[in-house]
Amino acid sequence: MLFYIFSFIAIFSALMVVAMRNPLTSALYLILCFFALAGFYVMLDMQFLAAMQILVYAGAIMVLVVLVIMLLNISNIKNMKSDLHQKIIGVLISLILFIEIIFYISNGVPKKSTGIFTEALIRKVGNTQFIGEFLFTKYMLPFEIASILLLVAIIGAYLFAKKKY
Amino acid sequence: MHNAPSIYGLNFLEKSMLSIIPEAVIIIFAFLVLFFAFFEKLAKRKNSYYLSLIGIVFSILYVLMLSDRNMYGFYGSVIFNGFDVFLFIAILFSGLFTVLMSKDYIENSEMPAPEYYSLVLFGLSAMMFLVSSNNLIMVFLSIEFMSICAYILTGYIKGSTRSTEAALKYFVFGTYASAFLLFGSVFIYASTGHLNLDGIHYFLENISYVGGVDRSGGNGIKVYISIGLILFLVGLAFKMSLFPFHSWTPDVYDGAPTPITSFMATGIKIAAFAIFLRIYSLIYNFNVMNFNDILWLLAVFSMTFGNIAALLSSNIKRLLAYSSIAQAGYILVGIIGGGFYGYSGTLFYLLSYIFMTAGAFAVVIIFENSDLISLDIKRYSGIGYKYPFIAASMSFFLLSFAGIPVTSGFMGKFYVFSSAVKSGYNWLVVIALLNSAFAAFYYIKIIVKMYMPDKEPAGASISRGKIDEGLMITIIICLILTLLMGIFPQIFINFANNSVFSLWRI
Amino acid sequence: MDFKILITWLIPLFPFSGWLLWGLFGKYFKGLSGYIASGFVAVSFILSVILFFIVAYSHGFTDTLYPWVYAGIFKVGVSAVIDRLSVIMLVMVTGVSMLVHIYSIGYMQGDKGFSRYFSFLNLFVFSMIMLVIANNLLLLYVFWEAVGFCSYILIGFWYEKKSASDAGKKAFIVNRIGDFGFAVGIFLLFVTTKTLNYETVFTAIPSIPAYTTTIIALLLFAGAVGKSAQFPLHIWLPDAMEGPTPVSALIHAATMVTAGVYMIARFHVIFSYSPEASEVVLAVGTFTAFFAAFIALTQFDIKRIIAYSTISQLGYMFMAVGIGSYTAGIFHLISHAVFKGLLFLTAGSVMHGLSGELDLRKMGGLYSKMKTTAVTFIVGGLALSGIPPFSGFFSKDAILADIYNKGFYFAWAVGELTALMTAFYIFRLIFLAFFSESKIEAGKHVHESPKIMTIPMIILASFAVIIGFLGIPPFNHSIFYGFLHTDFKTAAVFAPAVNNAPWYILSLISVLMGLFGIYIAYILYIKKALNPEKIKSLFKPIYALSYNKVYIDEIYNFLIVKPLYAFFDFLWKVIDVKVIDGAVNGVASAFAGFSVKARRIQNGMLMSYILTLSIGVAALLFYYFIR
Amino acid sequence: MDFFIKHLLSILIFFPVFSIFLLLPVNKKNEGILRNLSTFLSLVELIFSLYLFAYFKQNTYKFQFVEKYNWIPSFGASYFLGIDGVSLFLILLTTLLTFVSLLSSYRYIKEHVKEFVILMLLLETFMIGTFAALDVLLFYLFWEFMLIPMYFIIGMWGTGKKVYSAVKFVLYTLSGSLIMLFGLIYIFIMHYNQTGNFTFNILRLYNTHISSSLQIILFIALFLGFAIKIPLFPFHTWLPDAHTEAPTAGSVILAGVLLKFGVYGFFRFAMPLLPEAAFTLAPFVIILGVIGILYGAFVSIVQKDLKRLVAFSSVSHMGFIMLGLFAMSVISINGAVLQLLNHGIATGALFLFVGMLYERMHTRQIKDFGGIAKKAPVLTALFMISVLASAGLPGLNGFIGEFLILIGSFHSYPVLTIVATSGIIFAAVYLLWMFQRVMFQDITNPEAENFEDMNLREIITVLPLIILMFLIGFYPMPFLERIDPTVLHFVSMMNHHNVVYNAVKLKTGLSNA
Amino acid sequence: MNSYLIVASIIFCIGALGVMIRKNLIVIFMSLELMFNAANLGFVAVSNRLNLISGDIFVIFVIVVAAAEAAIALSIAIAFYREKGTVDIDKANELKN
Repeated sequence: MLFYIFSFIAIFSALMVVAMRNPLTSALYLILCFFALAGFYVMLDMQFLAAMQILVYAGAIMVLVVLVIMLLNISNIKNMKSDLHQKIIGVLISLILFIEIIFYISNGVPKKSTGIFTEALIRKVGNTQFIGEFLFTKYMLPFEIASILLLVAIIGAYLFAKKKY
Repeated sequence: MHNAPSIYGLNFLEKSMLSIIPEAVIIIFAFLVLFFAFFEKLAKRKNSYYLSLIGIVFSILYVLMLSDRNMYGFYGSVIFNGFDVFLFIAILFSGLFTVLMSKDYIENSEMPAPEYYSLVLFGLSAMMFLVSSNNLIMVFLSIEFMSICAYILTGYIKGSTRSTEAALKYFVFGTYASAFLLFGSVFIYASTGHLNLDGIHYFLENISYVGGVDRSGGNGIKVYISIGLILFLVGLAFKMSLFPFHSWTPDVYDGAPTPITSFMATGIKIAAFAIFLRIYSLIYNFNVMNFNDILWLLAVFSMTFGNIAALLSSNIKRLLAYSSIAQAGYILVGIIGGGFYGYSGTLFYLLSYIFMTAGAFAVVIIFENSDLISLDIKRYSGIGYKYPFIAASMSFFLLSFAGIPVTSGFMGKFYVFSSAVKSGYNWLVVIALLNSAFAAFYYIKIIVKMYMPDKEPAGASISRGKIDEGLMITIIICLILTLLMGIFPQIFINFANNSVFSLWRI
Repeated sequence: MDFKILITWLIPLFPFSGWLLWGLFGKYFKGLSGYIASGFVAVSFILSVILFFIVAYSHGFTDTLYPWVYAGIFKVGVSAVIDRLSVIMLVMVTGVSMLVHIYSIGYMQGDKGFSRYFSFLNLFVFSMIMLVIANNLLLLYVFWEAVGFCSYILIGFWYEKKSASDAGKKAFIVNRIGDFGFAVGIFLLFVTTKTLNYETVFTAIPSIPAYTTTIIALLLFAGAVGKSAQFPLHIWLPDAMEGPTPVSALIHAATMVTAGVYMIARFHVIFSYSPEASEVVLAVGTFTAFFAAFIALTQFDIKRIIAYSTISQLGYMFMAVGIGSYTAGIFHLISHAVFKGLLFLTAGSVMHGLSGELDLRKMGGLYSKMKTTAVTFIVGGLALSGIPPFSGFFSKDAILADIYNKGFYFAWAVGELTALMTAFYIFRLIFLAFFSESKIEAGKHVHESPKIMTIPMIILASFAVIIGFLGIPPFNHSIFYGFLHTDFKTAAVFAPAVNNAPWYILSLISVLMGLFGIYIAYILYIKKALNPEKIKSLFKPIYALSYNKVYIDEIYNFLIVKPLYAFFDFLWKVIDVKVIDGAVNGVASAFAGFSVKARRIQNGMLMSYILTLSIGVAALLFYYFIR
Repeated sequence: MDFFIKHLLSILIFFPVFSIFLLLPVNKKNEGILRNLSTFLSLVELIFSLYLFAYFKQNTYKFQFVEKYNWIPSFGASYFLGIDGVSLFLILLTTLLTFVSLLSSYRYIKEHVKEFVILMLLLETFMIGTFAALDVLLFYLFWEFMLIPMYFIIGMWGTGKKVYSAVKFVLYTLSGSLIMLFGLIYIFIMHYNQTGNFTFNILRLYNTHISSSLQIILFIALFLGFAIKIPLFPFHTWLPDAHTEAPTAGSVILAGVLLKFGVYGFFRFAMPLLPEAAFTLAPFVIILGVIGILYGAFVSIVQKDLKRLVAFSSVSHMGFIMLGLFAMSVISINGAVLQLLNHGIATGALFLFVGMLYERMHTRQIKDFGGIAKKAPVLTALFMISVLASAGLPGLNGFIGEFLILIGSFHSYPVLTIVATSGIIFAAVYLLWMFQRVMFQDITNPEAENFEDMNLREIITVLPLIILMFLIGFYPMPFLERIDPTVLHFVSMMNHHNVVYNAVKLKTGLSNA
Repeated sequence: MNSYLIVASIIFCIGALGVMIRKNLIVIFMSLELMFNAANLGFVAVSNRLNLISGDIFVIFVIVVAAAEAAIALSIAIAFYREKGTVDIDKANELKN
């Protein structure tokens, strides 16, 4: 039941994100969508991820987005004439994609569960602890790389946003 | 599966560090270079340039030192073996050329040097991580890392709308593609339950050896894995700029600063092909599904489209971009040919491709200056007599692209094509040969311009007084290696063979 | 090296070296070259006379100088056959050439191409000698074409004149057409007998199927037709008169044109084993003899008249070899060489006297002004028209008699008629040129030719008188027959004598014919008993036909040359440029078109790029969707 | 000396490269030194190549002067050189013509002399290499790179639509040879699949067993490559353009040597590698050849441009050669090989003379000439000799070759041979007509009034060719006795294959009776 | 789990649609974020179903990358806006053919 509510919210808001003409509105819908996804995570016993989702996405990224929208104040719609037949093609293609993916999913069977991290175990130990352990043992290197990646991103942002050297 | 060969008396972390020394060196130097940005007077001078050169050279040395090692690091999230050795060398060479080319270019359009070089170095490290990554997380992460560096560098020229636009297009397109890659890896994960490449490999081995029907899933798994692999392929094909995922290539190559264009054309492409080769050899070529006919289509379309589009284009950078699409198609022929022979052919071709491309772009930089006209082929008319050496080497690189003998291009083409014939893809080879026949036209068109100007030479001249020695060095190295690989390919072939051996040895 | 072999190879060597000398260093010799060249030819004449007696009193022989072309089973050497036939030909060739050389010294005096002329003349003599003594078909073919080349270069000697160079080219090409057949004949011969040496070929001939022999013979005869200017390839000979007159005397009367007859006589085995082919030879000969004489009736250019008479006389020779009486043919060949050479030389001296005038209508009354020329000319004319005791009488008579006795009555009749016409046209020429009142335009100073020209004429004239007596006693008892027929023993007898009319009747008929022709000419042009113009108008169409050489040239031009040329032009302008080359360029432009379309995809719109990518993904997924 | 003889082929191949390095330091400005030095070096090369002739062992078909070193072991490619009677003379022709054309271009090439001589020497290297290589990959390497110097020579020093012609030349031949490359690779791989090891050694590849149907396909692939080079009708269209626009030296090399590669390729690769296909397709090839003979002759008759005329005449001559080669009789192939030389000599000479005329009159239109003979007797005489040699006049070289070809082919293809023989008539027509219009008649063009005769250099340039014309015409044995064993072996090899093939066909009931 | 994947793919396709049809750079960026999140959902669902943890780790990295991309994207947007005065990507049409 809960699943359906969340999925309805998620899909609806996602559609809205695409459909709304005003970027600000779509931003807000996106945040809503993120909340719905966070709900999913909680349902799947990943409270930590849910928190991350809220904090990073809804918190950091979307705020940034909204800020930029304000900054450039493009919220009042510039007349971006969007030609119709491109829209049609886009819708068509995404529909086709969707149908195909659905076809694959419905025909395919995922692997049988072999992992040890059963919900019980995760509940007992706590997902945060597992994630932490893995992040700092097995996925140490990606973690480091991610940090450098962020640094680079900062440099990039700084270089781009700067008016002139 | 963490049965890395034991390295004498080192603890785990040291072992792991050992396996990523080359990347680490590069990153350290990148930080050093970046460090200079904070001090005005250091930044002014050429330090960052030389420092990054030193870093690359060091890294190359380390790679050579470790060349006989074969080890896992960080719980198998990275591998280091002969395969990586070969590709590290290749990638580092492309980085070296990029740096060498950049000095002159940066001076012209006064851009802040340190950040630039550090970004190049970061990009290099990202590529190396990508090549040696053994884990879908690593793959995704390093692809993104690489791409972000590329985005920034592409849009690096301030106040040039072209550059910004290129960055924009590259960004949107790239992120869109990597979203597909991500979504694809979801399905791979769902079907195999592994993120480690070799884990996936073993899993697929099991199901494919029992006729695709195993205790878990059976054909259903095949369906899953196939969609996953297709979507994953999209993400990589974008980097390899294969038709129809190529469309960003001409614009981005055109808009980006030329050294970066060369960087993308060589380094990023090589890295993408390398990881594709690794994943392909590990995963795709199980009879989960026959991927060769998809690749067949991609290869044929890429080379045909690239060549045909290049025929009439008058902008040298776009022309080279189109030709790089075509070249990607040729390289793919080797992968399709498959087997030991085909893979080593592919690696050989990749190596030769670096040298010719870098050389050609170096020449482009020489004759480029701020105005757009400088990219028009017309501007090359008559330089054959003004700058005989440069023109001669340019023609040599172009002939190598065209696959005329005595150049490395011919040997590479011959290698991959014969591998394709070996595994029975005759039509593919015929198409490829016809392609390279009429592709010769636009390469020769440039030579015509250089040596046989229809009227008096249009007076193309080097915008600044003298030719930068970095460019000269690049051209000379590329020239020598292109010639060497064309005449005495055996050493390089052995090199490639070794790396393919260790690719098998996973 | 054996003496006779040495001689054999010295004979061609002298003219050959002469050619090299004048060809390379001609300009240092100036006038001298003429004398030395004549000396060279004289030497080889003497040598051939010696050889003649050697062979006459011993037997023939063959010798190989060096291996020439060895490829697989194809083995051919440069080798000579010296038998009675070839020595006779040698003596004739070298003798006439010697006289012509001497004559030419005077005739070509002061021409800027003097030494060039003699070098080519020497080359011709060399080639002719080699042709005569060649011992295999390849060598024969080589010099067969070489003499053709010499005639080409000598006809076009005054190359500034377009007509001259045209005539040379025409001669060469028409000869090539004949040689084409000749070559194919050689191929067939080689394929059937696996060899090209005379004796081996001849020994093989009787054992190969008759129709093959016939085909070979006909193909070889095609070469003869071209070389000896028989119908329908006769067209080049009249034009060949553009060349210097001594050349016409030597090449186009005495030696080269008779090569065809010589060839058939040499290959008598092949021809005699194929009666059909011989029939064809006879028919062509007969027709040509009549046809050429018919044209000669009305011409006004003296050299052309003599040229047509040459064609006609060659027709006689072919009639002879066509019925298998080879000795008669060769006999007429020899005597014809003498008197026809004489006629040409004298004609040349007439031209010389009139400073290049050739038109009968601008001559007349020359007898008083140039006696030697006139007398010698008349001797030649009598010989040609077969009046005893001149040589022409014996030789032609032998032929006609043989034809009659072998029962080819129609051919015989035509022959006799031709004899009449011959006598008429040659005496028409004589009367108009030498006797009737002078029509030479004023101010032209007519003079007798210098000694160096007249002496050869006189010598030839005397030969024209005496040489005929080799032909007595008549038929197969004559000296000449006795000497030569040993060479023709190998010939198969395919046309036996069906009746032997007594020789004096036949001779009488032909003599009467000759005299009658002379008489007609006399009443027409001396007595003016009846006006030529009247007759002309009486037989208007026939006259026109004869006067315009039966329009052969025009017909060829209209039927062959023009259509071919148009066809070639079509090939070039349409097939090559439009179709073949157009296809190539079409492909190129097609690719250019694709390129424009392909680059339209790269329209710079990010949206469309994204769309292409998504379409690509959808397509890839769909690809597996369907399988 | 011993070393010299042992490595003569390598020396011949790399001496021009060495001479290039000698030339590089010379300053562009002093062209005199460049010209003389390069000519001298090519003369030295020519003399070296004469050693080849001197030390060549007759009456054996075995390859001589063999050198074999590993090159690319992992492809089984080796640096494998060697010559037999056929390639011997082609190499001699190459060195001779290179010398001649360098000597001939003193006056024609006015600018970029340095580049020109360097390219010519480079070209020589690759031409000799192509003839000497017995390793398919090595052969292909030389074969295809050869295009590039030629392309530069046409494009940089040509006239008129030079760029168009050069590009057309390169693209056309390139596409042909790439198809050929596919065929070669395929055979290479097949040999690998049968024996399990890679080799490009042509002698080993001869033993590859290929099914007859496959042979046809592969033969067509190779055929395209070689036929375009020859060029066989209807692939000839690049030739007239290239010839017409190329500088004299370029035309000489192009006609004299480059066209030979196609025939040589058939002789060395296509036919022995794919004998059954060769036998099956021989009639078609011969028909194309015969069409080429007549077509070339016909089209040359109506040409207005001297060089174009000569170019089409070579189409006709190459037709003869193909006829001889594919008639597969010892005699005809002997003739064909000899005719390769003859065509090189005669046509080369013709191009030299056309070049001289062009240098003096600055036109190639036949109508602009006339009456040259009066002004230049020497030129006329030598020109006429070459014209007649090309027209196949007996006593000159052209005749021997053509006659052998025709008499050899007559046995197996009588009708076609007769048709081909008719070509000699038309050859006479177009050549003599051209000669008459150019040299004879009266002077129409005022420029011809001050037409100077050949100078000593020019005479020296053509003299070797003229001498060879007479030599081969009067005494071809030195050539034939070296060619004959090779050809004999070739034919027996082909026939052996064919016999085996027929036997197999009978056994397997494949005989298409 | 399939149901989760279906939802994920729906969201993914909607994101793709957004990228394909919208012209506003910011909105396009948001659609890209949607696609990433769809993937995230998939990962979480799968790792939950297979009782694995690595999927969740992947999600964390994806979030990190998304943040980095956000920084880049927005700065590019600003730069672009500064030059063109708009964020309409159809105005990015200098580079063509």
